[in-house]
Amino acid sequence: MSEQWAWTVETTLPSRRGAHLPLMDEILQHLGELGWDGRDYFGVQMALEESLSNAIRHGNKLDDSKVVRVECKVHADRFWIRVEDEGQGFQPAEVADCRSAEGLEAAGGRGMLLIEAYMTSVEHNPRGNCITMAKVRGED
Amino acid sequence: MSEQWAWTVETTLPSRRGAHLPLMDEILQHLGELGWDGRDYFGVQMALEESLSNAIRHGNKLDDSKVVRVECKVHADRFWIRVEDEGQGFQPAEVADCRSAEGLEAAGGRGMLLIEAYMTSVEHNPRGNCITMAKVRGED
Amino acid sequence: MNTFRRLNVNRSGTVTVVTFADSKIIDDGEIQELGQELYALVDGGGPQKLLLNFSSVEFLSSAALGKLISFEKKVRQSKSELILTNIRPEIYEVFAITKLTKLFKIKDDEADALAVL
Amino acid sequence: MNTFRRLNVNRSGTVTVVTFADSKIIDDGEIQELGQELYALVDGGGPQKLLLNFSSVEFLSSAALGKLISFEKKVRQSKSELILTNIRPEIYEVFAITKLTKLFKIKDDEADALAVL
Ligand SMILES: Nc1ncnc2c1ncn2[C@@H]1O[C@H](COP(=O)(O)OP(=O)(O)O)[C@@H](O)[C@H]1O
Ligand SMILES: Nc1ncnc2c1ncn2[C@@H]1O[C@H](COP(=O)(O)OP(=O)(O)O)[C@@H](O)[C@H]1O
Repeated sequence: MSEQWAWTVETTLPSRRGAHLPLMDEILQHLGELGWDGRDYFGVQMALEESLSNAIRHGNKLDDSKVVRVECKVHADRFWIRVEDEGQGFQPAEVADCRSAEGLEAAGGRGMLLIEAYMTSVEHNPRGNCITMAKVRGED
Repeated sequence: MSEQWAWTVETTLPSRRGAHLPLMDEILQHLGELGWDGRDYFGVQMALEESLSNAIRHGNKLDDSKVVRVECKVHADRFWIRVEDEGQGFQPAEVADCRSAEGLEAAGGRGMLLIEAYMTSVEHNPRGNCITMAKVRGED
Repeated sequence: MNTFRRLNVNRSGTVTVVTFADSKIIDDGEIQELGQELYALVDGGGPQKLLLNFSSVEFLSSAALGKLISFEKKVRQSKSELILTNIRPEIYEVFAITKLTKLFKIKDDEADALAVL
Repeated sequence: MNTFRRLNVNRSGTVTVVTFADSKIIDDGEIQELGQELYALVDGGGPQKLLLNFSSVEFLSSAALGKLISFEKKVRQSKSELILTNIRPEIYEVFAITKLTKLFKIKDDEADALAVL
């Protein structure tokens, strides 16, 4: 058992709207107890919401026979999470930039941008169905 | 990430009275959601309380510089936990039997007995500072 | 009678009927308090008839059992009588596993207990 | 005006002042409802002056941003005016990262907004 983390969790979520909210609350509760607050806490909240809801909606397409696998580790100054869905994956580089003049009014496309803004590191596997994110407290 | 478990957690607890109660609630909440109830749920509740409070009180002797390390995995029909303290350990075989005529009025000594009664398997490491317990739902 | 936080205490004829305020008896501080309040029931006064109704108790730790055992000793010392009632099956099994069914007098419900107290 | 569940709606002179009922705008069902309630503010009626006060909002997801963007389009179609106010620093950064500070007119507080509406 690693001493590097204060609390780690592994679980699967059903592919239903909102199925990620209890886990999100659980993770945020632990971060709060470890002293995370302000922009750091907010940024993790955003990354959790966007990555988990993407996996449920875009990845597993709300298909009840598919699950989202989550592994998450928290510490007073570090956060790490891996979210894997059973979808076809996607190529992040090919997503249109919603900050462009045309993109500005598009209803979607902001989740990945927000994740990149708040996380210290963001990686996808080659298939694109698994995102791994980490944040060092106080860093983007 | 293993698919065998619905939810797993790893964490450390400070060696303070009652420090294990939030983790206990968290684990029991997940078991409840997975359908555990009645004697099975009660038995896990007992094993959690007795093993965690033993690690805090007897193992780490409420020493604030020591932590209790916990790894726990839950599933609809299986429960597994490892609790490790930083104390000297003990030899379970040498604990007096509280069920004997003399032991009946002793204020302590019932925790291990209850753990054995409710868990399907119970193991200690040779030093005796680490207990590993498992329960199959519906089995002792 | 003092105001208690862990116990509810009532009279039924000559018998003191006690129920528990908590459904889970597990917190160390609460168990200490519970012990003090139980002891206060027999301290000082003469022999008493005591009925402990467990109907509200869903869980209790071995530390709580320890307090009940110490209380039982005090009850005997004060020449009082004690009967436990309304114990749920899960809790009864805890008494059975630890052989405390031998130490305590246990009845199904208050009526059964009052009939012999 | 209908009774709203996700919004609180008040009048200040000719301006409709809207606050949010939820501190976290994240639940899908609530976001749908929020959208419908916002749309109802401009549907049917003529040009309006609208002020969205974000003081109670501590978190909002990108799905909620999507709804606000669709609402802004409806506002323009109905030739209404919209100003957002009292946005917390964390939420303002979300608007900045996504460049929505370019799409929405934003003022510090209601007084500043009312002065130009
Ligand atoms: N887990 C995923 N599986 C498949 N496609 C995804 C996944 N996550 C994101 N995407 C794709 O990337 C696009 C951009 O995602 P995002 O920036 O979160 O915005 P939005 O969810 O609002 O569309 C999505 O529209 C989708 O096509
Ligand atoms: N983690 C531990 N480290 C050291 N000693 C322990 C530990 N767990 C149990 N023991 C020893 O075993 C004894 C019996 O424990 P238990 O059956 O739980 O009853 P109690 O805690 O009421 O004494 C304890 O009194 C203690 O001496």
